[in-house]
Amino acid sequence: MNHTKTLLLAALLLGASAAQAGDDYHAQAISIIKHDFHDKGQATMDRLENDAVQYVCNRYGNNPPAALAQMLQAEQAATVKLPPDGKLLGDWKRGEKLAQSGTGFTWTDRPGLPVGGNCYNCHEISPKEMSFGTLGPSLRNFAKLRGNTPEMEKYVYTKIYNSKSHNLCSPMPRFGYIGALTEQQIKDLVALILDPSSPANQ
Amino acid sequence: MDATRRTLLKGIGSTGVLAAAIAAGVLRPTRVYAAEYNKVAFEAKDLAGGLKGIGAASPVDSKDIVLTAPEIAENGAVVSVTVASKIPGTSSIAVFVEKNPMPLSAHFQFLNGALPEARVNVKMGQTSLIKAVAIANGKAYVTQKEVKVTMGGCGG
Amino acid sequence: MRRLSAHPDENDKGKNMADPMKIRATVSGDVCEIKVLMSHPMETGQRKESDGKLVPAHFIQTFNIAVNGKTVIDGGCGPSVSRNPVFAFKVKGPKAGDKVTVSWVDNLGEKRTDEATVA
Amino acid sequence: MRRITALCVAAFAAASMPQLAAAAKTPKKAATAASAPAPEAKDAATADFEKFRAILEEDNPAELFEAKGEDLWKQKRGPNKVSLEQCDLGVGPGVVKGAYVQTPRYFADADQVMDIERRIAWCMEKLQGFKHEDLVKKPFSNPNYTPDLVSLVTYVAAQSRGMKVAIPQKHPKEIAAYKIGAEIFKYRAGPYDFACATCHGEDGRRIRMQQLPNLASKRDAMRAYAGWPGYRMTGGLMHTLQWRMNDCFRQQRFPEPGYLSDAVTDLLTYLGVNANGNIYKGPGIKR
Repeated sequence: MNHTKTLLLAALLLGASAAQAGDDYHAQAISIIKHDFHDKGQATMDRLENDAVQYVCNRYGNNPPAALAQMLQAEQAATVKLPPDGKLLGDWKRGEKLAQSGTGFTWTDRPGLPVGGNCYNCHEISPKEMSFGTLGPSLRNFAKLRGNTPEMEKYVYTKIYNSKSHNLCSPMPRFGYIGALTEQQIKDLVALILDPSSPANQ
Repeated sequence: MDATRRTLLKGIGSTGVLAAAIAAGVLRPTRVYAAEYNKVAFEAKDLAGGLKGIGAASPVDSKDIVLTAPEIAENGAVVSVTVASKIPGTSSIAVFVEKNPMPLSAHFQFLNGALPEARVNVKMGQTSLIKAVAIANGKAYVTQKEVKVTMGGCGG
Repeated sequence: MRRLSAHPDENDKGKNMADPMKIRATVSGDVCEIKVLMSHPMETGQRKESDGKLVPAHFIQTFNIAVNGKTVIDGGCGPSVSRNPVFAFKVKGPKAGDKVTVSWVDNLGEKRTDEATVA
Repeated sequence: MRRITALCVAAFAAASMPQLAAAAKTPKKAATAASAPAPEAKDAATADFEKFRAILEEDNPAELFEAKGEDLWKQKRGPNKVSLEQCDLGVGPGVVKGAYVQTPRYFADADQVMDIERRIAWCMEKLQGFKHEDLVKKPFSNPNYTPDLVSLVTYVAAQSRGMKVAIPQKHPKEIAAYKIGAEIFKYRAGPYDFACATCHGEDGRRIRMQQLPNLASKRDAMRAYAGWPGYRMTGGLMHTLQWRMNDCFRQQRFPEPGYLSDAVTDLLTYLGVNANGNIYKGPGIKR
């Protein structure tokens, strides 16, 4: 799309939408949040600003029109940096440790310390860990059920790196894109899910 | 003062003189016991030391001790443990968490009509066996149950 | 007993722990259930503050429950009894109106005694 | 590039072009992930927790704080040396019974919707003469300290035991508080793209072993509303709903919401009104 045209269109439509009554409480909510919240530790006020993905998911109650979703998903997919060495499978043991940890990014976490993968908060993975969340799908036997081809490795790596490249309003964080997890850490998590010797596939 | 009570006091270790004083009627037993903390048993770093400390060095397995505790603790900081002994003459009950740094959690002595039954909340650092020991007529009995402690909350 | 301070911040720093116990003694049939809630930090000596400093051990070591002055329970505790301990016992004999007295002593020598009436 | 996309998005968002409207009719379900969610049937672990819930509730140390709160309520305190017994919690001056289950509500004297904690703080300020700064300085319990407001809320809440939740939605400001609360609940932001609704918007989900109430549904909203103020086993501390909202935002990786702020009151209005009609069982015990 031509950028100049888009900008013009945007300006026009933004002006029009501001008058919509349905948005009133939404707008009030945002201004109340911005007034009533404050910086604490590393959790600063700029976190309340929306990027494009958040804006659209908020605007459409996580159900964006398909055309819009596809456009933004493609943009998110373009942010994914695959490892230059082409190896996507790390060490599942390190991955398991990382999957257990739920730390990082809160106002009580010291900035600069390693961030956890948060995986067990939402997913079942290894049968040895019975304390798992159910916000996300079970990843147990993932490789057994879905294979561990290079394509699957790439899919899992991409999903962890930027979950929004597959499903725009996925509840899952964009761990690589936001710099929470390093390339090596994501490889270790890919191994936890896809390595045949990982407990997840036992 | 009955034989059971003497046995229990013997287990405390440093109370020989006090026990003699009680026997001689110089001191009232309840006051002595309340003031006297069984340091040896409570500070023992392993189960064997704790058991020895309360005079229950080699307890016999018994089905007559009913130990109620969860399979999985919702939170290791508060694990509700109920112990009831059906062994006649039970004079005291102790609760141990095997894998805690100091396994003995609590020890209750029943007097003057108290039934041999107790409920207490204990902390558990990790998945462990809980052992309930009953002492009756100088003999020690035990039963056990494993309680799992899991990660909870958001882990942050 | 320590009075609650007028200034909201004055009761800071661990000194507000010796609050009253909650004692409940209820008779059903010939058995009286005695439940005691104690306000106590039960610090193990192994917990660390956010600055990494160890919090010193502070826990109830012994307690005593008496009905009309006669001891029914003598208890000993290690630091692994939960914070704000709860104990429940059953005693044969007490009647409504009898007096239940509970006292505890902790490892720092702090003490507290409270009373309740059997209902 | 990012900036342009954002504007482009805004254009889409506001558009009513036919092709987009058509696209919107066949929405992709947001939660659709790699495969089907794990079964949410009540597992053995949850059933076991529930078995011991009754004992934990029976032995709840929250009673200690309830007693302390009663003492604080009745004592003459503060620079003005008066008790809180003339404080109007919305059901008449000095009436405590039923107040907890009917807040947040609009208070004409403050021209504001207030939740119970905010209202008690208001009374401590206006009646007893405490300074606002002192009341909000250290609002949450820690191992060495339980704020007086926490004990007071626990006492007041306990006086609504067995009563029906009936939070009013009459005054325009009460209605606005609910609607704004609903919007705050859904608002996604922060490094993890989380909203309250990310974890609390569906039935039967868990984080680790912890059941997550769906705050948008009547039954689950009550599960969340119930048991607060609550004695939290983690740390052995008494906490109120003000704390619960604060710590959820911490986990949400948001900046901190102001204590006793409109944002929190609005969220509590949303939660409370969704729980309307259910019986409140009094202060509880939480994991």
